[in-house]
Amino acid sequence: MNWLGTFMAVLARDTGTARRAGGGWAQGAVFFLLFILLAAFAIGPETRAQGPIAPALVWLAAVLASQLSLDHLFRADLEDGSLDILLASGASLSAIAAGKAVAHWLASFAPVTLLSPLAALMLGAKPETLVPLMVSLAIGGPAFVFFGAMGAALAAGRHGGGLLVMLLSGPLLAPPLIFGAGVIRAGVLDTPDLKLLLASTLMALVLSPIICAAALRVHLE
Amino acid sequence: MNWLGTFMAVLARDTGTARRAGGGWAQGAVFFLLFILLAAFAIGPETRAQGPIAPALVWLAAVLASQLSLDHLFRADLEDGSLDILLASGASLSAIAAGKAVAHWLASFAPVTLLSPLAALMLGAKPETLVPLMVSLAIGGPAFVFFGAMGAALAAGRHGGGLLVMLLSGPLLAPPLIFGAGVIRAGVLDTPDLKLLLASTLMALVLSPIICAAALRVHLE
Amino acid sequence: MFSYFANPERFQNLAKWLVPPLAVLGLLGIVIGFGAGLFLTPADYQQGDAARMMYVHVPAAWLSSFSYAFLAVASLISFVWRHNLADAAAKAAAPLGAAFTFLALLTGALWGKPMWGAYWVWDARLTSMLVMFFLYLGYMAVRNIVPDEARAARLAAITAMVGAINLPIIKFSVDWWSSLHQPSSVFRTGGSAIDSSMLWPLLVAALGYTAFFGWLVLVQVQTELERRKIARLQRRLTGGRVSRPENPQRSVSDG
Amino acid sequence: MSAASFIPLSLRAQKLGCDRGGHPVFRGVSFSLAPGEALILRGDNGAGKTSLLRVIAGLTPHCEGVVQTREHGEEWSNAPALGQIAWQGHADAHKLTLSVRENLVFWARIHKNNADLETVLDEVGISAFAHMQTGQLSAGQKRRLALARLLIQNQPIWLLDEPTASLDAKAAQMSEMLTSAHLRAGGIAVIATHSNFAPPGKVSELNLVAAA
Amino acid sequence: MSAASFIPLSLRAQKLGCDRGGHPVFRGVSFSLAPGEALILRGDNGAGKTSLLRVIAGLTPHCEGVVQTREHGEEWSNAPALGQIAWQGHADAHKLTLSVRENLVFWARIHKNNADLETVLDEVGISAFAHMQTGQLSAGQKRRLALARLLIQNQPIWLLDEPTASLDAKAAQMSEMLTSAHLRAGGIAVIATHSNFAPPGKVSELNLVAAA
Ligand code: HEM
Ligand SMILES: Nc1ncnc2c1ncn2[C@@H]1O[C@H](COP(=O)(O)OP(=O)(O)OP(=O)(O)O)[C@@H](O)[C@H]1O
Ligand SMILES: Nc1ncnc2c1ncn2[C@@H]1O[C@H](COP(=O)(O)OP(=O)(O)OP(=O)(O)O)[C@@H](O)[C@H]1O
Ligand SMILES: [Mg+2]
Ligand SMILES: [Mg+2]
Repeated sequence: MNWLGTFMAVLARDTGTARRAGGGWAQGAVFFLLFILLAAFAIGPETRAQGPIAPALVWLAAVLASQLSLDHLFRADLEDGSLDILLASGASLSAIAAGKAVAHWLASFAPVTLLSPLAALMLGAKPETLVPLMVSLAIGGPAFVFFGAMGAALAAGRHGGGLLVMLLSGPLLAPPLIFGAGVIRAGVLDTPDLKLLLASTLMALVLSPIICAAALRVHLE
Repeated sequence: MNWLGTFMAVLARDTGTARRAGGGWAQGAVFFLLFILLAAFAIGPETRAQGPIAPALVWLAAVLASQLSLDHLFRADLEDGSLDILLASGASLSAIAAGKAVAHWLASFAPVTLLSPLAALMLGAKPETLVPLMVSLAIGGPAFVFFGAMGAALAAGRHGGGLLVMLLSGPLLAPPLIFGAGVIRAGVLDTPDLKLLLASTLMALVLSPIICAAALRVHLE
Repeated sequence: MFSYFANPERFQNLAKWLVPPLAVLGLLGIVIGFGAGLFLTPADYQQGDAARMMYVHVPAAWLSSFSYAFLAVASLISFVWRHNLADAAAKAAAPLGAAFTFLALLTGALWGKPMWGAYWVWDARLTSMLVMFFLYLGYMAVRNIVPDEARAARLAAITAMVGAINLPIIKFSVDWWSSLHQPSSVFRTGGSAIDSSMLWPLLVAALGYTAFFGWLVLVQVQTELERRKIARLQRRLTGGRVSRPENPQRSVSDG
Repeated sequence: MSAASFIPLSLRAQKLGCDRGGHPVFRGVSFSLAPGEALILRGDNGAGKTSLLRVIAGLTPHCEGVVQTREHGEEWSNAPALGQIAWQGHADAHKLTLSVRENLVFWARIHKNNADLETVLDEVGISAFAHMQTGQLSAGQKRRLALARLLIQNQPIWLLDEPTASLDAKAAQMSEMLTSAHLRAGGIAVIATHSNFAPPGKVSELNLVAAA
Repeated sequence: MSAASFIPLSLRAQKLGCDRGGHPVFRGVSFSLAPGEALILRGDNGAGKTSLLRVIAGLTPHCEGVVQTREHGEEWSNAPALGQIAWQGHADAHKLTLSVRENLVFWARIHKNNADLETVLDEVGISAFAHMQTGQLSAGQKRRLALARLLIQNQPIWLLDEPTASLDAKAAQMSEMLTSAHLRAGGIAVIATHSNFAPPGKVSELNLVAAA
């Protein structure tokens, strides 16, 4: 039973279920595009013309898309007994958590990152803002998913639910969000904000699996 | 077995589970506030000052909050066998669907409607825009929940999932969204858009339970 | 009326007769309509040669709505009367409709750049057209994602019927909201407002598109019916799971 | 439990056939049950017991034959018996976050049954857990709650899928006794089981045979 | 099935006690199992069988006593036996949208077992359904798939909670035989059951009685 093997097996399985569950893999992307569509309507042409808001909206949409149905990340495995079996057989909980988070990132955030320039253009962004937008999404994305996963794990029990996820991950999401928004507002890659964003992501990647494992173990008891 | 009795029983039960499941009742409101908070960050002070965008963003946040975890509306009842029992015992499926949708509205949209003026002020909206905003949310809200429920019912099977919900309810949500945005942009209550918004809501209230019932019956087959 | 064609035999016979003329009509109509539009008609006095986009765009836009109406009606029939043929027709119409919609969106966007200075504006007609494109995608997604064919058909039919709400919105959107897009000028109360030299190629092209649509739908329904027949026969021959040909007919005995 | 207050029904099936996922599951199933009679379905895993119960309940469409019910002295009617059926499937259908009592209250409201719920809970032996969260019950306690729901539903036709699963010997016997009481009150029951469930009364058996 | 390749273990519990939800469930449970021995847990609904299994697996903390394991010739070690346990609970733990085969592949990857899955599926009698969606299986077929997982997991300690639930007579016997083979290969099994599950071999029984 090694860490990497468990990680890969969980990643493969969760990618499979996401694909099966009626295209869960596209869910993030569709929400994202819907958001952009609705935003375009709701805001109206006059305001939209004011360029700077476009990348900010795209950034916001992407972050929200990454949190979509994140509260169910661990629920199914907990309720159908899979986690019991995995744990009893000695599989590493942090490998499981990491595998699930990466699968979620692949399903919800990777497509969004790719679609972001298109979305920004649809909202009337200036071409030169596209690169900072995409780079900050690519770098910051994992932070949102992994911090979000921590909230999901803490709230996964029968009594958890969306409220907890939001309350718990809200504060965690704020720093990367601020840094990312900073990058976008600056409109260039060479800002301290980008480094801080990268630091947030690294921190999330390291911390999240450990915290998730601890939280899940409590739920199982 | 009458329609109203079934409706009331389902409404009461679903309100109960929403309250129990870790504050599902507050989920919509928390998402909504989080959205506003993130929006304030992501958009930054310069752009925010430009008044007209505030009510539009609030409107967008409310609509998105109403769709949150809507894809799970019928899933649990379908999977745990409750729907089998209800159907076999002759309960009206449309009463069940209506009860569930109203419970969801109570949990996700009613608090948002109440919070909307606060949120708009936070984003720097002008005071005179608050009344049209709240009225259009109060009138349009049920349309979003009930149209969204139709998508949820169609996608409730084991193979449905978020993608389908979005693809199916996105097109339906567009008209009330346009009308509502129209009311807000006009900034007054006396617009044709408000009447059209009301018409959308009435249509949703009538159509949705019927369509949901038809879709759920197909899933049970 | 459709109960008369409910019989697959009768349908197959009819289809055999209809397919060749529809094919010819469709191809000819499109060629003549486009040709006349591109070479015979004068350039628009306001829009110049860009206006020639019209001969592709307008019929595609019309046909996308027409296909949706067809899809919705076929879905209604297949849902209420559990009608095999109508379901096959709906299944065939969806990708065609999606293609027409895409064509209208694409040509419209290309046309928009010279006319309005932008490929895309968020205006009611354009958006409802985009929404219709999503509806087609949703319909096809339901059919693909749900593995059980009968169930997929019924769910997809509901989707199509619900989406029909969108049709009047497209039609009237330009009147309801002030829009950059042209209001209806061909089909409107009080007669056509387009010069006849531009109108006739347009109508010929539209006729061609329609025949083309009918041709492809018929052909696909034919093959779909064949496929279902073969699947039925296969099941009857093997008497159960194809993967377990050794299964005899499941039997039941009173204990 | 309030005394049974339903109108007794007869139930019959003729040459019933059913496909699932495009493959035939069973063919030519016929039976007939008068008020007070029960039918036990037996058969290997995958023989089609659950499918047959679903067809009788009208939950799954059948492809051949008919299911009919009739009130005493009336004609056989082809409609599925929806509205006269109490269904107990493989799944318990409890909301795990609600209390035991709240789960039962829901069904009592659906069926407009104002019986005393404490009595019913006592009858199935879980009154001590009435205020506990349903998710905290043991497997057998959950199954007992499902049994309590059957009593609350108070319908003439019982369709039970492995009613004794997870039940201890005492509870299994209790479920036989409750079924038997239901039959005496003029009810009908169709029961799929792998154990030797045998409620006292007029009981026949049907063996579904899966080929394979 | 690939031949068992685990290191045989002994398992013992001394004066074990467990609370759930603040109430005592059982007290003073002791047993000792050498390689090749099985223990059958019996008791009424709510007696604490599932809780005891969870305590042994280390899934639920206990409040009194110790659970210990030991390899041949080594000392008893107090750590929970995590990593040497194959668990089969009340729930099947299948992903219903994946195919039968895909579900099994997952567990084979987790356990780095490259046994031939077709053989395993055949052994439990569901090879004909390998490509079907797991959600479409009958209840007993799902339970058979859980049995296949046990074989794939290939661990020295089996903890089974009502292994024969939903199984037909043939499959129930098969699960006895598989357990017996596991014992012969030097494995250990603790089995909670309400039926007369009796794998040939060295089998003892423990009757749990709900505390207080
Ligand atoms: C992506 C952008 C566009 C979309 C989605 C679109 C959509 C449509 C639709 C749905 C119709 C059918 C209307 C009906 O049957 O009532 C139509 C017709 C038409 N469109 Fe567009 N359009 C687009 C861009 C344009 C542009 C840029 C022009 C030229 C300035 C244009 C000119 C026309 C004309 C002349 C008609 C015929 C109207 C009539 O006679 O009924 N469209 N378009
Ligand atoms: N998570 C929990 N929280 C609180 N109490 C619990 C919890 N799980 C079980 N219990 C209680 O502990 C007792 C023992 O439950 P357990 O599931 O171990 O019984 P069991 O012997 O397996 O019963 P069954 O035969 O019905 O499966 C029961 O009274 C149950 O209500
Ligand atoms: N939704 C479905 N789609 C496709 N096939 C199905 C579906 N449900 C059941 N089947 C198949 O139909 C057959 C009969 O299943 P059914 O559940 O009726 O069996 P059963 O007699 O209840 O078995 P068990 O004793 O295991 O509960 C099985 O082979 C099963 O795989
Ligand atoms: Mg069954
Ligand atoms: Mg138990």
